[in-house]
Amino acid sequence: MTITATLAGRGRISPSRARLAKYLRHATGVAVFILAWELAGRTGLISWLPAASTSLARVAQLAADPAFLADLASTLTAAAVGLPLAVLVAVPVGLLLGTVPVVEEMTRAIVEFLRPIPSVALIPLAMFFFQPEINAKVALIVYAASWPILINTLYGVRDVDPVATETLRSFGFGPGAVIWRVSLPSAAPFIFTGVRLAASITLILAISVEYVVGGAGGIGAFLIQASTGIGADAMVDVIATLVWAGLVGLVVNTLLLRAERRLFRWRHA
Amino acid sequence: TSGGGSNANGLEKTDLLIGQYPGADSAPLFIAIERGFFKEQGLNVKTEAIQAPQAVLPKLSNGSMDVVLGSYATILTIQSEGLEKFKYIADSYQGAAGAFGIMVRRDSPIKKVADLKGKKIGVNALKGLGVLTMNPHLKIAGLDPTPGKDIQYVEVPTTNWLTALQKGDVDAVWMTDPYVSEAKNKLGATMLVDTMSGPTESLPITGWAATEKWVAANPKTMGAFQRAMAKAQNIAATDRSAVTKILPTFTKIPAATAATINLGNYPTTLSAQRIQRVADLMVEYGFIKSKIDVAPMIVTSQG
Amino acid sequence: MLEIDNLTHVYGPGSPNEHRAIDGLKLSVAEGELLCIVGPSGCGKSTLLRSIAGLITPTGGEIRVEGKLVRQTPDNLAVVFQDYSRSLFPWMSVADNVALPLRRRDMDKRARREAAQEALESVGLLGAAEKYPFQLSGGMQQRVAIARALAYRPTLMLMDEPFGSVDAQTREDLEDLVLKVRGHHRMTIVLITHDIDESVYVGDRVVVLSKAPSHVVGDLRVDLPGPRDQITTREHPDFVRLRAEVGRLVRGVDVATPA
Amino acid sequence: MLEIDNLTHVYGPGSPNEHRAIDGLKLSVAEGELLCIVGPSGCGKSTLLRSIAGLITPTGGEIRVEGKLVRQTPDNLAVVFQDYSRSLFPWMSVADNVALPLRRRDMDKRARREAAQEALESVGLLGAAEKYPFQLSGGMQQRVAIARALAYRPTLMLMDEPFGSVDAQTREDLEDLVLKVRGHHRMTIVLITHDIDESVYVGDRVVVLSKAPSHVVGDLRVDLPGPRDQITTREHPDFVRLRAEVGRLVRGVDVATPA
Amino acid sequence: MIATLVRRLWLAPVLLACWELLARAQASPYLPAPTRIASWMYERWFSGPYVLTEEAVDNFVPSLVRVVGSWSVAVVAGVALGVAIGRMAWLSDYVDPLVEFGRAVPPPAMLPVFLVLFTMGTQVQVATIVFGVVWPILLNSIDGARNVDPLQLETAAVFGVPARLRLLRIILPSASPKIFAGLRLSVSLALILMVISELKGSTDGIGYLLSTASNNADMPGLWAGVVVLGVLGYALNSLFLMAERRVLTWHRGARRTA
Ligand SMILES: Nc1ncnc2c1ncn2[C@@H]1O[C@H](COP(=O)(O)OP(=O)(O)OP(=O)(O)O)[C@@H](O)[C@H]1O
Ligand SMILES: Nc1ncnc2c1ncn2[C@@H]1O[C@H](COP(=O)(O)OP(=O)(O)OP(=O)(O)O)[C@@H](O)[C@H]1O
Ligand SMILES: [Mg+2]
Ligand SMILES: [Mg+2]
Repeated sequence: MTITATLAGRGRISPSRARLAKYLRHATGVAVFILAWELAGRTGLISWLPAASTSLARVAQLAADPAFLADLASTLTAAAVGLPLAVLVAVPVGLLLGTVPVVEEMTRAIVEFLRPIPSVALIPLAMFFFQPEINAKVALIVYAASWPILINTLYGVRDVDPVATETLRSFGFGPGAVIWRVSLPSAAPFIFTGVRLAASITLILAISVEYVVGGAGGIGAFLIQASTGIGADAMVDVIATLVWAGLVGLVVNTLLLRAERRLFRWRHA
Repeated sequence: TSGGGSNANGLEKTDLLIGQYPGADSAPLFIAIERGFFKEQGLNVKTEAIQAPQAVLPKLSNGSMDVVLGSYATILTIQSEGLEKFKYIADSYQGAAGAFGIMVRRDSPIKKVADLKGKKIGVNALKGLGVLTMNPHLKIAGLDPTPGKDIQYVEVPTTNWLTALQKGDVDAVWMTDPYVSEAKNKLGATMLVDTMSGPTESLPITGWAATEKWVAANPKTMGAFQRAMAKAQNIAATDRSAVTKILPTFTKIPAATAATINLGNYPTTLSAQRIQRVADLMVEYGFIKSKIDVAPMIVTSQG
Repeated sequence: MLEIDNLTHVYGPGSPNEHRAIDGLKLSVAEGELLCIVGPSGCGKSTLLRSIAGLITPTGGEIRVEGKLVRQTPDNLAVVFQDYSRSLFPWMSVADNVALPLRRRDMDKRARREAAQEALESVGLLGAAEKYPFQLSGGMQQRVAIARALAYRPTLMLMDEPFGSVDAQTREDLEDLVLKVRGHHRMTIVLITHDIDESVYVGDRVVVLSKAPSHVVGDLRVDLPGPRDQITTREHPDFVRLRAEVGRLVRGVDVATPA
Repeated sequence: MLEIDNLTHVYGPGSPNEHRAIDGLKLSVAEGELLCIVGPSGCGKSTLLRSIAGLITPTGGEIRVEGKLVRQTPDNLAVVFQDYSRSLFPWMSVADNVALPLRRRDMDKRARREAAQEALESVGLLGAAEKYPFQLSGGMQQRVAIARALAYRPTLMLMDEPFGSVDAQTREDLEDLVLKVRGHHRMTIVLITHDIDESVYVGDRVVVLSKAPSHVVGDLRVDLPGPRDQITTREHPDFVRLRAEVGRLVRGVDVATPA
Repeated sequence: MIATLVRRLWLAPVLLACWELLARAQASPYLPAPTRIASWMYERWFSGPYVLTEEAVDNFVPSLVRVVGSWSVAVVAGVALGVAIGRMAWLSDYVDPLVEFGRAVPPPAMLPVFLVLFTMGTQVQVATIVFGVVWPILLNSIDGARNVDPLQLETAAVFGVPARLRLLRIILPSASPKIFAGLRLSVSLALILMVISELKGSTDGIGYLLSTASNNADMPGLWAGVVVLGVLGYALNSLFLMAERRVLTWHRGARRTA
């Protein structure tokens, strides 16, 4: 039923109107959330929760605060360096593990041992072995952001249609070509989901490292500062910073989705 | 950090990275920066906000950070675990009445310290100054302060001190000012006991530390740092308004609140004897396993 | 060119679902020959084809292509899969699908492109070169798969019911196309079909397989005079006789082996 | 039962890839009729079928099933898709694949199971009930798809080249099975085929479509005496005449409409 | 059997040996040798009357309860929401920005907010874990549900398969390989968030032990906690893979590489 409805929808409504309707729905969703938040804050339903209006006003203020913007830039730099590195590390490894089950089996124990180790616990180690600090930050980001890409690549590769693989093999292509020309493109959309997961993890990790270690700026260091405030004031600052983190994630994700739609046009069959 | 640059005083290095916790403890540091005391000594100081010295320990060890502000309790813990060898190069902050204490709600059934039996107390760190200064008071009231016995300590972020107290998530919170005043004014909370009184009166809180290696390698730089800090410390000790004015510039404490804040004291000399009190308390309450002699850790001004 | 000796394949050996698909199959195909294979549904034809292509390792027996034991896919081999729609790459345009295997040949980009165009034209799909597979009808997809194999110019071509989804007219055209290409480039072709007429019309030889576990129950040489022609050949008395014979063999198999 | 009026479908309207698949097609099918559709590859047969099933919304014209305009899938309709292997659910056993749609009927678990078994038996796949689709050959998968549609007992059954992947013998059996089921349960059946013989043998009527954009170019009533029989019917002079006529129409189309 | 075990576990001793050598060579307090960590662990946690000491039982058990309970909540919520969003374009339009927003908010920094919204203790811990863990499940479920083969859905539509069955028998199984990838990610993530949730406002748990060790500048203690986490993660993941193997047998078959 839903399927016929969407198919029909595609046929009749003009694309620009459909897009407008979509943005309207986006706006409605956000508005409802903000309204609920405002009510929860104003009515004192949840005490100490700063109302949406107060928090958002602070969010806007931060946009004009050069100190904050510098911190934001520093966090984004670390994240922007870390994400491509994580992709470069995790995708090949995932392809290898996905296509050669023996290797996967042999390394599973160590992979599964490493994955649940909180990066926060590794901060001292990274700080000691990687200098300057930005390197330690990036190393931790790569460590944490690699897992979702790795696992999604692994599962994506396993989901490749064997008939497609056999087709290429039958033309005499070697394993490398099969991976490059069939496994990778066929798993690409799913790998991309992993990358989108990783993108927010890079942000989260950059902030966490800064928050724990303090250090040379970044949103995390800004959070330390914010937490020296008192009561509701501190809360407003913390929430405003979190909202910024969320907004940045939203923007990054939108960009990634755009790229995804470009890359995988064939998927909208 | 490399030295370099013009170096009139023969300093080993002129660029310093200082770790500090943004609070009243580090007010003299910012006074020194603001008034150019470091510049006078040929030092170029950069600061970094940190949460606790443990987190930046690797940076101190590998030399990317020079000096850190740390609570005596923390530095002594690290010292006794053998992770790093520290020297104190300057004192910073010392307890005073009214600024540190256990806060309870207005309508709380807890009227005296003994009522805390079986209750949950919020603190900023499980092995921090709060617990260390509360323990003697609990002991006097006949309670066993060993964690898990008569008292449960719960780590609560400072941001949530007031909320946790008001919501009843914990029965009491150990606070420092300005939270103490804020809790009194906003929540009508009361101070059950001042933890900088009686057995813990005027206990040293925080001081400036550097690694033994650093001190050995940079004696002149250290001297310059000490001289600059001493000047600022003097101002803080004598001119309260200098402190309350500088506070809002590096913390989120509003100027109005800062003006009425209860402050600790800013000692102008490093005294092994005073700090030994902290070490002894730590041994007594199991913070560290064996007795530490503080005197060799003190490096007083040279050249 | 191709020798199959005592080939046996058992799916899931040892499991409760064990299935003996091929049992002691012997077959040899000469160079340049076009061999048609017919047999009941599920008898093991595709299994045989996959074994020749080195895509599955048979549980017993030997397959040799040009004298070499098949362990991996032999060189210069092309397959048109029965499951043609799944064997096309959905992320590539039709032209790219056809051109992809040509990367194994020493061809530059333009040459590949031209070869692909030519092959597409020969199956009547020139206009669809820039479309994606999902934009094509079933029969068109099947023709793309054929075009891909043809463009590759293999020495051994394996075709699994390659004309199953196209209309009668196109089917005849494609049959003639395969005959023409075979003549020009001296390919050896093994073609699986269910159409008995087709097997006789197209094949130099028709092999009939039994129900599973399958083995060869009939092996007929098709000696028809002159070049094949859709009208005259099909009217030729030899054609009618052979077709009846294959039909009998296929049916006979069914009667002889009870379900 | 089924009325199609002025049906038009354009893929990707307005885009540079715009493709007019069906153009002003008119057709009506009486209740209980078995209509065969033949037409060149890519002419729009599957598109027509999908439109009837309510899976695509045609860009123009109307389709009515039992008088009701088709917007969603009409009730009691079954489809055997051309891409049968993708239309089976790989995570269900063959029996479950067949039994799943029966949950719509007022049947308890046992009744569903029995109906599925019966349908599988009728297509000769009783032994494969507990296997998974990937363990079956192409022809077997196609028969599972047929069994699923048959077990469902629809009032309108749409079949898109349902016998394309099975051998000649099985094909004949399945043709007879469809005829039998139609007789017993008074289904209306629309069957797309490329086999002209089959269309005449099985159909009450044969409709020939033109190349894309397709419309009806021929509509023949098949009036063959007595119940159909694979041997006598195919020898009947009327059969031979009709088959020739359909053949002419299909070919004629090709000649009349230049590529 | 033995060969399988060797194949699965050979890397562990090799890496341990390398670690030991590296640790001895470095002699850095940040990287204690495995033997040192092991003896620490034995003393503190595994020398009790029934192997485990009181400290171990009192901290491991609550942690496990927390992680398993919260993970279950996250799975139910994530899969249900993910499938709904994946299948209903309009719903996805309403919530997409919120989901993408929420995903990028760092869970550790959310703690002060959770401490305001919920009661300290179990409530806050569950909220922290669920909030941190739900994203990979949600995103992968959306992805899986959105990309069900259209022909399979058309088949279901044609045969009038009722909505409930369509969900249970077609959409969920078809999306399950992707959903399971998300679940696998979430298992180890849940452990990480368990630790984070226990760092503040908690009086027991592995995270609490880690926090104490860090306060005490006790490096072997910190590493011991990390090792326990790794072992726990391996164990939970093995359980998970066992379950996955059951549910996805069809998938391995259908995606066999012959
Ligand atoms: N999704 C689509 N997008 C664009 N064009 C399409 C799409 N689906 C089909 N077409 C085009 O519509 C035409 C008719 O397709 P359809 O599948 O109906 O053909 P058909 O008659 O079933 O052919 P066949 O006998 O080969 O299966 C073809 O030319 C095809 O390229
Ligand atoms: N992966 C598999 N696992 C188990 N059994 C299989 C598998 N693949 C095929 N079979 C079985 O092997 C037998 C032969 O299959 P195959 O695909 O070779 O038949 P075929 O001759 O090509 O039939 P068709 O003409 O219907 O395509 C069938 O009975 C099938 O059920
Ligand atoms: Mg086959
Ligand atoms: Mg079609």
